[in-house]
Amino acid sequence: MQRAQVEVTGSEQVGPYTLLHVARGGLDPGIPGQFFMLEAPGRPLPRPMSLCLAPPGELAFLIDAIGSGTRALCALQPGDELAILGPLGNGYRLDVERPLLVGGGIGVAPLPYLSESLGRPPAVLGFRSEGHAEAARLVPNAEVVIEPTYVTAAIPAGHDVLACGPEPMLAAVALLEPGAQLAWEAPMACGYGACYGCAVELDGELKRLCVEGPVLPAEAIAA
Amino acid sequence: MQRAQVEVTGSEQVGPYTLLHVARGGLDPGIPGQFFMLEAPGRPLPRPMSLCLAPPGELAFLIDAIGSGTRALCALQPGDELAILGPLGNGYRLDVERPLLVGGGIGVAPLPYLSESLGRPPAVLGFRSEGHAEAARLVPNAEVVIEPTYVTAAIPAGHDVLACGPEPMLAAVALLEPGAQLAWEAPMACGYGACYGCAVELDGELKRLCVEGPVLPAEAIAA
Amino acid sequence: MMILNASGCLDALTAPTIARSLDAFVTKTVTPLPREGNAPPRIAEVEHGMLNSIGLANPGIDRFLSHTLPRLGELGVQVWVSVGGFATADYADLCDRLDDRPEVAVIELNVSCPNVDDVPASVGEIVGAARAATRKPLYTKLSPATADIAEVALAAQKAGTDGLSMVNTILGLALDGRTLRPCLSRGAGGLSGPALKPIALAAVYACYAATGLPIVGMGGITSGRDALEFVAAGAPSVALGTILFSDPTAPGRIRVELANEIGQLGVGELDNVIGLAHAKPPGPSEISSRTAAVSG
Amino acid sequence: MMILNASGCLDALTAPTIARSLDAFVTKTVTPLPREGNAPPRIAEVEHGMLNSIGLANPGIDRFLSHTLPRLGELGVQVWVSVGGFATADYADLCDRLDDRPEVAVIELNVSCPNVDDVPASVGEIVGAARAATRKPLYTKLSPATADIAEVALAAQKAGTDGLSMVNTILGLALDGRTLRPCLSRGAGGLSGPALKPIALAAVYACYAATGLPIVGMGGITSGRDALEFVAAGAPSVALGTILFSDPTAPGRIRVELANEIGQLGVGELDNVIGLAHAKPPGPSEISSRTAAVSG
Ligand SMILES: Cc1cc2nc3c(=O)[nH]c(=O)nc-3n(C[C@H](O)[C@H](O)[C@H](O)COP(=O)(O)OP(=O)(O)OC[C@H]3O[C@@H](n4cnc5c(N)ncnc54)[C@H](O)[C@@H]3O)c2cc1C
Ligand SMILES: Cc1cc2nc3c(=O)[nH]c(=O)nc-3n(C[C@H](O)[C@H](O)[C@H](O)COP(=O)(O)OP(=O)(O)OC[C@H]3O[C@@H](n4cnc5c(N)ncnc54)[C@H](O)[C@@H]3O)c2cc1C
Ligand SMILES: Cc1cc2nc3c(=O)[nH]c(=O)nc-3n(C[C@H](O)[C@H](O)[C@H](O)COP(=O)(O)O)c2cc1C
Ligand SMILES: Cc1cc2nc3c(=O)[nH]c(=O)nc-3n(C[C@H](O)[C@H](O)[C@H](O)COP(=O)(O)O)c2cc1C
Ligand code: FES
Ligand code: FES
Repeated sequence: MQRAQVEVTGSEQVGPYTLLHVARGGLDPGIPGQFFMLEAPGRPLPRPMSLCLAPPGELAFLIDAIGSGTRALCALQPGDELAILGPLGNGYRLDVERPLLVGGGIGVAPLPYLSESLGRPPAVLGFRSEGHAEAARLVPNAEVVIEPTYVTAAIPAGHDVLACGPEPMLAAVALLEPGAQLAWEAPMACGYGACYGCAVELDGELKRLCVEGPVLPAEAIAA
Repeated sequence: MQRAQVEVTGSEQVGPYTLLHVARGGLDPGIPGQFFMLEAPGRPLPRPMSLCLAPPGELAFLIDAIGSGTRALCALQPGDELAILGPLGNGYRLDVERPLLVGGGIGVAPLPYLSESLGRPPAVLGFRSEGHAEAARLVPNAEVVIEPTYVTAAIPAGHDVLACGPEPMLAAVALLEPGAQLAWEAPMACGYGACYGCAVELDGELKRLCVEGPVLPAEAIAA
Repeated sequence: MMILNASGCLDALTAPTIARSLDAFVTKTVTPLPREGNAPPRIAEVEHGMLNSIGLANPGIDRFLSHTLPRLGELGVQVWVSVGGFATADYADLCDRLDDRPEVAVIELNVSCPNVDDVPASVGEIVGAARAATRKPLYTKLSPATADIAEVALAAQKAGTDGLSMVNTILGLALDGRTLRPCLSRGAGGLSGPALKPIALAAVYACYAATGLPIVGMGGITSGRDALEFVAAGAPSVALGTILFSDPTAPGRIRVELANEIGQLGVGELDNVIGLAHAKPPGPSEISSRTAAVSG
Repeated sequence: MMILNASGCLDALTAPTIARSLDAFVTKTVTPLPREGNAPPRIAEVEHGMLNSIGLANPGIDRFLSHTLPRLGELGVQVWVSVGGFATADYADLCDRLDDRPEVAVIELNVSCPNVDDVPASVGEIVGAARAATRKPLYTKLSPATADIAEVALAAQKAGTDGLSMVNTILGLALDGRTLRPCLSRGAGGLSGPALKPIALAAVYACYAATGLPIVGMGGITSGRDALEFVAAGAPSVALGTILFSDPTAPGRIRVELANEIGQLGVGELDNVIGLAHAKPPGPSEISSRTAAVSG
């Protein structure tokens, strides 16, 4: 984990989402599924974002503008500066034999970098609308389903599932694939174990998601 | 007194000061010596500023960037918007026979508009340096003195003095010219009599400068 | 739902148009004797609000009754009179003298004055004495600087207050950039404005739950959204303080913004929002701690 | 002058490098029994700070002594242990068990716990009991939610505290944008960050004047300028809380910024700034209210 003041190098619209490129600033991109804390201009606390892509000399984050902090991040322009901290938490285990990436909505964010790392395995992505599904272009070899169809209807048997998405989706994937690796979310103030704000119930105890996760084996969180 | 959301139409450097032009927005420029409350971007409270010039369709303020609020005002760019409230307080009485304008430092701010209203009478302006004295170009028929010379040394006898400047200057002018009209300052939160923050001792009592002043007869405030 | 000014944040006689844009005008706190207030400087800005140490500058009850109140009565807006004292008897006397004045709709007891002990016992005592002295509706104005504000509110309720006004300012300090000496001549002063909002909201929430009394909520309200949150926390009415200094048109603006917020919520009329923050969430899934924690 | 973390705002074992950038590490409050803490969500951002209702999640004193403290002792940074309880006897027991542990430099008494009465009497009682139980230096951590914090500080001093840590958080509420229900599962939570700064500064100022005790100042410090103001108000040391969440490099940054601020002031060394806000202004002209009022 390191902190750097970096420059925004680009900001591009991907469907309803924003792909924010920043200079790498000497930071290690880390393992897919790890995340960074991004300073949200004008807000007291930073925001956790999965690394989406790691082009040479850059880091890129796919951001859904759902509130004050993400809106401020999506409004950044090339040349603006922000502080980022990372990589943080535990990413996906990459020692899997037949990987299948599963993503829902903004949960596709960590999959492009994960896909590169695993040699572009097949992926199943679920979206709320065709517009949201534009984000699928960032993930190679992806099959797209649109609501009311759910990703769980499109997961072929016999794969090692690596998933990220909204909680109901993760819960459904966990039931279907007890061996899956799932990336969870919780409100986070610090991202590095300092605040105890990101507590989730793991193995029957409240633990810090930023320290134990965000990627966890499906059996750790009882849905 | 009215409030309007107006656009910045220009911002120009005058020595160390900034001359900020804004659209008039239907506001009455008022009487010279009256002031406006200008929203200071990012600050909780607005800042009082004397009207400096009233070009057609515009209002202009001469601002000395001495703190957070004035710095924010001086950083405004054409096209930016801000809320302004005014005109406020009591200006100079203009029914004087032999007017002489006396200003010190940023205290020259109300004099250009006052000079226009009185038919460009003579003026004596004091400044800390040649750089600051650049502001004298806004006041017609002005004699300039630079520290260590003080304006009081340059005030000819037999005039109706209308002055604005730092408190020690006003105190000295009051001693010399007991009939002078002086424009005072105090910290102001509202500018229209609501907060009781701008208290000054007048005739032995604490009164609101924004209601009773800011222009007062020299004898009202005992130096 | 009413929008009022916060006591001490508007002079209806110098700004009658603004006063008339309110549903009721609240006077600056009136004390038994005239007070000049503290020496200047007595206001200072801080990053997210302001400090004041005005010191209850007011003409005193005699002159207030003879000169100010008749003129306020002619404005055509409901008048609430805020009173403050330094002993329980002061409040009784002040209420007694206001009791037969038709101009007065409500008496607000400012029990958060300097030199008045702010413990539940004495708030109960003050409200009790005021209650005995007048039949006018009484609102008690509470300070947030207390370990358990609900306890103070309950004491006021037991003693007969009809409603609560909350919150008053909380002590804060600002130092001058150059000298590092306090900006205010008194040293510390009362903090108001946006920094106070979460504190005020928590106070309203706690006192609504504890007493069910009508509340005038205030503290850092600058928008219709803020007002909506106070209503949801339990305040059917709100008062505007510091925002009036930067935007005297705030009463009208906030009324429109609030109506828009309520329209967007889709809950029907404003009455349905009062206390909404206390409602039990709809389904069982939302109260499972797991679901609440891992929200995405 | 020391820069510490605020209790509960850093875990030295997961972030040892950051802990070593401090002059001393303060533990999260340790209680007699293990505590899981409150149900999530237990943090929320507000406009000018954050709320938390962590609920003193900690392993309890037994496991702290057997597992945590030995590892903290190996970090190479001074260790302050924050303790909290629900009765006076809890504090005595906790101090007694820490008394012979060489790893512990200072014990901080968190007397601003939920369910612990925050009135002067009981703070004096707690400090007295702790004092009898240990010879370690004791710092008492005060809440700003009290009508007269100097009185509480004096009670702590009389009972034998060696210093004061201030301030703890003050209760605040945030409502969810869509549901208008509290963001935190517990409803209200402790407000920290910039909104707290003027309140904390006033508390330090009042307690320094009343007691002269060494103070660790905290509440919304984000810069060397903020730290300087706490020193001037009377705190020779400062603690960083919420700022560590957004900037874990803050201890080093603020140390540099503070040195620059002091250089610019031209007052020589930092010791000359301690309590500077209390100094009488230099000349008689500055105490005339007129001159102070009409400053330009
Ligand atoms: C490890 C981790 C990785 C993440 N990666 C990404 C990513 O790559 N791209 C991305 O866009 N987002 C990601 N998120 C989620 C993102 O951090 C949140 O959406 C963001 O913090 C919300 O901030 P805000 O200020 O916009 O919203 P706020 O103003 O904080 O909240 C706005 C509204 O959204 C709700 N909300 C808050 N947090 C969440 C959440 N996590 N999920 C759903 N609703 C929420 C709030 O209750 C509120 O109603 C990640 C979260 C975690 C924990
Ligand atoms: C009626 C009236 C008319 C005015 N007209 C003008 C004008 O036309 N042009 C102009 O530039 N200024 C004018 N001023 C002064 C101006 O309002 C202040 O300089 C401004 O409010 C300071 O805000 P700030 O945020 O920049 O400084 P702050 O951050 O508030 O203060 C910065 C520093 O300046 C000091 N300070 C604060 N107010 C004053 C003051 N009034 N004089 C000297 N030092 C002060 C503070 O103590 C502090 O140390 C006027 C003031 C009044 C009352
Ligand atoms: C300048 C000023 C003067 C005040 N005077 C009084 C007063 O006389 N009586 C009173 O009960 N409250 C007084 N208050 C407190 C306000 O009524 C209100 O409780 C507080 O400012 C919080 O609201 P706000 O954040 O919207 O300003 C005053 C506040 C300010 C800022
Ligand atoms: C997430 C969080 C947890 C905290 N836990 C504790 C605690 O266990 N014990 C304690 O005395 N104070 C605790 N505090 C209060 C801080 O120590 C500090 O007093 C307060 O946050 C003010 O400082 P700040 O504004 O710099 O954060 C906590 C604060 C936060 C934000
Ligand atoms: S986000 Fe702070 S401990 Fe996990
Ligand atoms: S500035 Fe508010 S009363 Fe004068």
